[in-house]
Amino acid sequence: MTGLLAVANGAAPISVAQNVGFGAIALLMVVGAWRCVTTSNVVHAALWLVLVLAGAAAQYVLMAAEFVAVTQVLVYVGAIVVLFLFGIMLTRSPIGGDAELSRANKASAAVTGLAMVALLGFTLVDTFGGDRLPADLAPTTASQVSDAVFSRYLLPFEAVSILLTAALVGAIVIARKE
Amino acid sequence: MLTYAWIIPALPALSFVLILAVGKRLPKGGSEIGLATLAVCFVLAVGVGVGWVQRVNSPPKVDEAALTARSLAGQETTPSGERRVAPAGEAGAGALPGGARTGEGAAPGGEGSPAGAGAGEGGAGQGEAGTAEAAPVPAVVRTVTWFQSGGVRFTAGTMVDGLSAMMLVLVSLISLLVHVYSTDYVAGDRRYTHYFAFLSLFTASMLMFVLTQSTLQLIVGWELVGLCSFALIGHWWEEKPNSNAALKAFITNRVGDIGLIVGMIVLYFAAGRSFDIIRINSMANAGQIRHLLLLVASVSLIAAVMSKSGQFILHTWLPDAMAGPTPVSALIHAATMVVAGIYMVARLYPVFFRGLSIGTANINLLAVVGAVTLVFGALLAFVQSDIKKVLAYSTVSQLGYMVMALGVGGWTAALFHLVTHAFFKACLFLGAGSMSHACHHSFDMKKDYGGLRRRMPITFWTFMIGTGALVAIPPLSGFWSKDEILASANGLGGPGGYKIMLVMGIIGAFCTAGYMTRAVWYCFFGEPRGAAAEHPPRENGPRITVPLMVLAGITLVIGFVNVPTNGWFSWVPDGWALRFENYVQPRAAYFVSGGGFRQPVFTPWIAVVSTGAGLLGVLLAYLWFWRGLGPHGITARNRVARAGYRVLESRYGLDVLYTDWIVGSIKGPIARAAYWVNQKVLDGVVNGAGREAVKAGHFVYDRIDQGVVDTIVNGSGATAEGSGQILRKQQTGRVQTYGAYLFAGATVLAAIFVILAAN
Amino acid sequence: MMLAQLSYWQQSILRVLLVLAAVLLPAGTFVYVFLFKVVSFMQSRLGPMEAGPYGSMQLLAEVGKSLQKEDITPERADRTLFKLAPYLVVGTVLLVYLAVPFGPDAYFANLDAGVFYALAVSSISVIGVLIAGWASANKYSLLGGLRAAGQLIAYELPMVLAVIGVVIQAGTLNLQGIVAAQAGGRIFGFGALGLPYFVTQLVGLVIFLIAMQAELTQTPFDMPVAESELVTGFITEYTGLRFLLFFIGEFASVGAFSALAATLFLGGWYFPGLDIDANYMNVLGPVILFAKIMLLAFVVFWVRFTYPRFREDQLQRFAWKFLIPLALANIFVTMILKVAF
Amino acid sequence: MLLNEFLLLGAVLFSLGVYGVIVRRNGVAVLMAIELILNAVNINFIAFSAMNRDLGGQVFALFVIAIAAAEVGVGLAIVLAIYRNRRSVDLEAVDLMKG
Repeated sequence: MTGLLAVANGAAPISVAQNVGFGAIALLMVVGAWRCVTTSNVVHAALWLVLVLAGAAAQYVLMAAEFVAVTQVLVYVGAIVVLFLFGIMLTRSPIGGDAELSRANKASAAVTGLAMVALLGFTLVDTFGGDRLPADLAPTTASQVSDAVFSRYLLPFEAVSILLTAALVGAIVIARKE
Repeated sequence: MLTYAWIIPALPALSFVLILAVGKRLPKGGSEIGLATLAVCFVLAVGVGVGWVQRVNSPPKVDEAALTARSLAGQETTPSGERRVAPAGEAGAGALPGGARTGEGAAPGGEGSPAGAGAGEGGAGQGEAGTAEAAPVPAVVRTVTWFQSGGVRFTAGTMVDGLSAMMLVLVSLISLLVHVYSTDYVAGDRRYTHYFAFLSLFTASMLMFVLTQSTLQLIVGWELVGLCSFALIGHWWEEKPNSNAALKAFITNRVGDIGLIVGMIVLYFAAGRSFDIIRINSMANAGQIRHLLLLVASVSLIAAVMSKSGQFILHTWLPDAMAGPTPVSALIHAATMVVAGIYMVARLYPVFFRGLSIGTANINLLAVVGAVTLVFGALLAFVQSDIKKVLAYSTVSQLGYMVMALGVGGWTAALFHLVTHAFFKACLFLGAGSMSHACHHSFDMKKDYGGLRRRMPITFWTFMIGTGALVAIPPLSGFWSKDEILASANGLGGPGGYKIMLVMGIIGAFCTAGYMTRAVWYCFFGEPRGAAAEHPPRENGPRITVPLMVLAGITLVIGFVNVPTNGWFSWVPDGWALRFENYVQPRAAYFVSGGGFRQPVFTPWIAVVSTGAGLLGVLLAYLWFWRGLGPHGITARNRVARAGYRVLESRYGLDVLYTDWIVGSIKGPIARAAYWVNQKVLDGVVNGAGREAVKAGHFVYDRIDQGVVDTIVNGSGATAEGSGQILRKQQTGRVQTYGAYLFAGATVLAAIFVILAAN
Repeated sequence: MMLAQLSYWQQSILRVLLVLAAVLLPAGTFVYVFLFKVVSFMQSRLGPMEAGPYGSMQLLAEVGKSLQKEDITPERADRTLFKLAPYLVVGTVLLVYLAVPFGPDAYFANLDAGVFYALAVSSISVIGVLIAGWASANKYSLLGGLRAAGQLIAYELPMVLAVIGVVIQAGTLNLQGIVAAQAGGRIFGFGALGLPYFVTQLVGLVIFLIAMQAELTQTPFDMPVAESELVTGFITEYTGLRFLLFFIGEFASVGAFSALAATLFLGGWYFPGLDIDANYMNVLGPVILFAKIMLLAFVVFWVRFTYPRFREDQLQRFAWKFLIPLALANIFVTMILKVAF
Repeated sequence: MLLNEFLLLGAVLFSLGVYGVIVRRNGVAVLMAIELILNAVNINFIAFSAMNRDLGGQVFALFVIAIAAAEVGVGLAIVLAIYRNRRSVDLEAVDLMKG
């Protein structure tokens, strides 16, 4: 993590560190996502998910989207995963894991997933083959993001706020005992 | 003062918050905050009114060079290029965004139009009715940028001209009186504080609505008013009918709101992406917007007027809205909120005037809607036994008059009637409330009233004054305004005039007189019945009677603000005549000028005929009720009469149409039809495919030689059944399975597209 | 600055060591000064006196004792997670310290969204607590973990909202920027004192301190570890080194949150009258900040030793029905004043 | 840094999420898989935002995060409601709409 922050501060040669960082994090993320959807223990799945989410935040830092990275940590890791853990514990998940967490017939899902990876991979390589990210990305400041949100994207912002209110009310109504 | 008009709506809004926050802890439950605020509001509103009068008397010199320079600095270029319109809100848009700005905008008199600025001789006394064109008096506009999104600047602000100043005074005065009245009327109520909070919010939204400078803010005010109306109608929501009535009002208004929003969006684009009312009006007036767009916009907006101002077929919520406390009925459903529709038409009058070709065509939607409403509403008032419902239908009918007046081009007449009606109808409603307050909270005048004349003299006399004004007996206020409406129907609108509307108006006057006399009979004359007989009612305290007397007093004199000048009135000095028209009607490019727009002219024979019709109505009702003459009991004997009575009693069956036919048809047959389709068609395809094929197989098996085609037949039948079974199994009911199909299908489709694109 | 001449890996090691020092130093000091001594004086006793002068070495003795203890894992526990949880809790504290500035150049990372980052990272510790409770395979632990998580979530909101007032006033999310804004502020035109935000954001400070108390699960918000009901909640099954880690985590977070509060409300490493850009502030700054941390931590422990515990429902109600509305009102007022002046 | 590194990472995460959505029987686990999908999308948003030097991608990533929070809140409420009625969060058993 410190290395990443140093990178974000511009203290280290950018490209090598970035590529190494990307590779390591990406590997962690893929493993985490893989374990998240295959492990037989749902609490473990949630923790693998944390790994993926934190990795995503790190990737955002690599792409100079610092504010989004911090939001990702605050909302996903701090709130959503905790909600998941809450949900898991309130629905009495056993400690040893649950052999029936996944359905027996995984073939169709695997085929779908593989087909999707193959298709997306082919298309992406075909389309964006050698495109490079700009090397001189300056970290996005919070003020830039807020200026964008409150001017150009104000209407979507309002829509999201209404959606959040609706979701809040809806969640309370559904979860409430009659 | 005029630039600080925003304080007037801001105060009650603040009072709403304050009452909600601390009202319950105060000794008077928050009503003192509301009262004090409204008193201040009223004083400020009068200040605005006086300020406006001064402005009209000595119009500010419009520095045309400066105006032009300012509009050049802005991004404005008018499409036609021939004539520059410099609407106040847009002028100098290059100024600091977010900063408050005061503009003395409004285009100068309109160089191109026949009634140019040159016609004005300055000064106040514009004597000649029908040709009142004076020096332009621009509205005082103040805008701030509300927010900005995607390059569109949404402004909020105030626009003070004669119309809004008049409405400010009207709303704040009636609201003040209603506040005073309510402290007694709803004393001891469970939600006393809540009630006053919403009265404040209602007043705030109405004041904001009338001060609006942009159509966006107008929509906001409109909806806020509707919301408060919903809350106040359902004030006693514990009883089912009340909450139903509130819902009905809200939902009926939603129907019209669609029209409002559609209309405003059309206008927004028609005026070159602007919410600015002055800009929209100026462009409409100058003919810079295509007629078709104006027609679409005005027809859509008429839907909104129909719902908000209770026009025929969407009026059904208004009588039901009487479920709220009576002061609310007086404030909202007689004096202020229901006139929102009228106000909106008046504010955007050039749009309607040009869009509906008022003044050149002999008939238009607005006039028809108004005329139909005024007659049908009046007829309905005959069969009500609930005094408030009589008044409610009377309101519907009078609103019909106003809409009709606007439809025939009588802008001043409509607004004048709005003012007089607000006062006398508020007086009548509060009088009805006073009676009910004394008679065990009953509103059934047939069952529980009677003989109240001696028991409640103040209520009686104020009610009589209100009735007189409503019946349009000279010289009470209703006479002047109703007569002006009829004169407009006669004189305006091209060669033929609106003769049908004139006839309808006179019929309406006759009916009005009839049902009001009937109501007066049931309330004040005859023997006490029901509650009035059991507990002899007594006159209410001063907090109820004083507002009544104030309103009655105003009703007596308010008619004289627009005394005509011609005919019998030529002796009236110029400084006294047509004050209303002089001060209220905007005189700037954002109001209609030319194109057939004229002022109504006092016509003696119409005054005589309409008054005669009214008196005839009074006389007939008098003979019927007091003298017992006429075919009493005809509804029991005559089938035609009974059928007519039934139709009226069921309110033309509109409620039945709405609840049973429209809702019922959706609930019943359509749902059933959908179910049938689901059962027979969809399931049939899946299951039936197999089953029918099996049947076919059996058919063939039985009739045709088994030995030869046996295997083929059986095979095909089994295949069909099998495929049916397979299809059936696909419908597992598990969302994930569907998700799997979705993703797999999407992948396959995407793959196909990729392959196609690659080739 | 000296750091700049070192190579990257040297810098990294130095940073790690400094963070460890920044975490452990206050934590140890708190335990000794407050938990051992101040509480003793409040209760009219001496506290540890044997180990070292005034018992100053007692802490080391305690650490040594804990390290010697048997490392027990409950039989039915989820072993991996059970072992992981304490590290997760301590780790987040280290991450919070990364964002706190100690001087004009003495910082680990000068993040643009520093406050936001610190709050985001501090919220991760909830996961550690939940896991600890769940993985112990113990009813009391699980209940303690759930309570802790519910409480941390409930009080995270008022804390974030209280900070927003400061952010609005300073106009930046950067902690250095907030320190500078306080150093350069004026009270009614009088600039000699700067404008530490506890003057204008007193409500915010109070909310922050209350929420902090709850986030740290210190009394009166210690329902998750209420020994009369839950033994010691999610720490029940932990022994030896892992218990020690939770212990360090608890006191280190007191330091971390106090550091945040000191930076946000008390002017951070700056003290009125000093030159904000001077090089000596890199040395003096940490000392000043440390003094302020001690002051705030004293308040935390003072309250801890003084008040009785809330009931669980009272605790939730207090957060949702009182603190959050109050914090929103504070934001609203700050907003208006910011626009007005 | 190649743009494709990020996009391919997103593609892999997305597909794993899809796999999880299809294969999981536990309601909470399905929601987690959905989070994977959303994160994959977010990575794409940020990558294109960096590529085109346009803040829109970051802003919409923020919106996605906010909406994900709402989605999890409602989703978990539904799962809890199912659990309360059936004492199980097995989605295989939730097939009232079976044909």
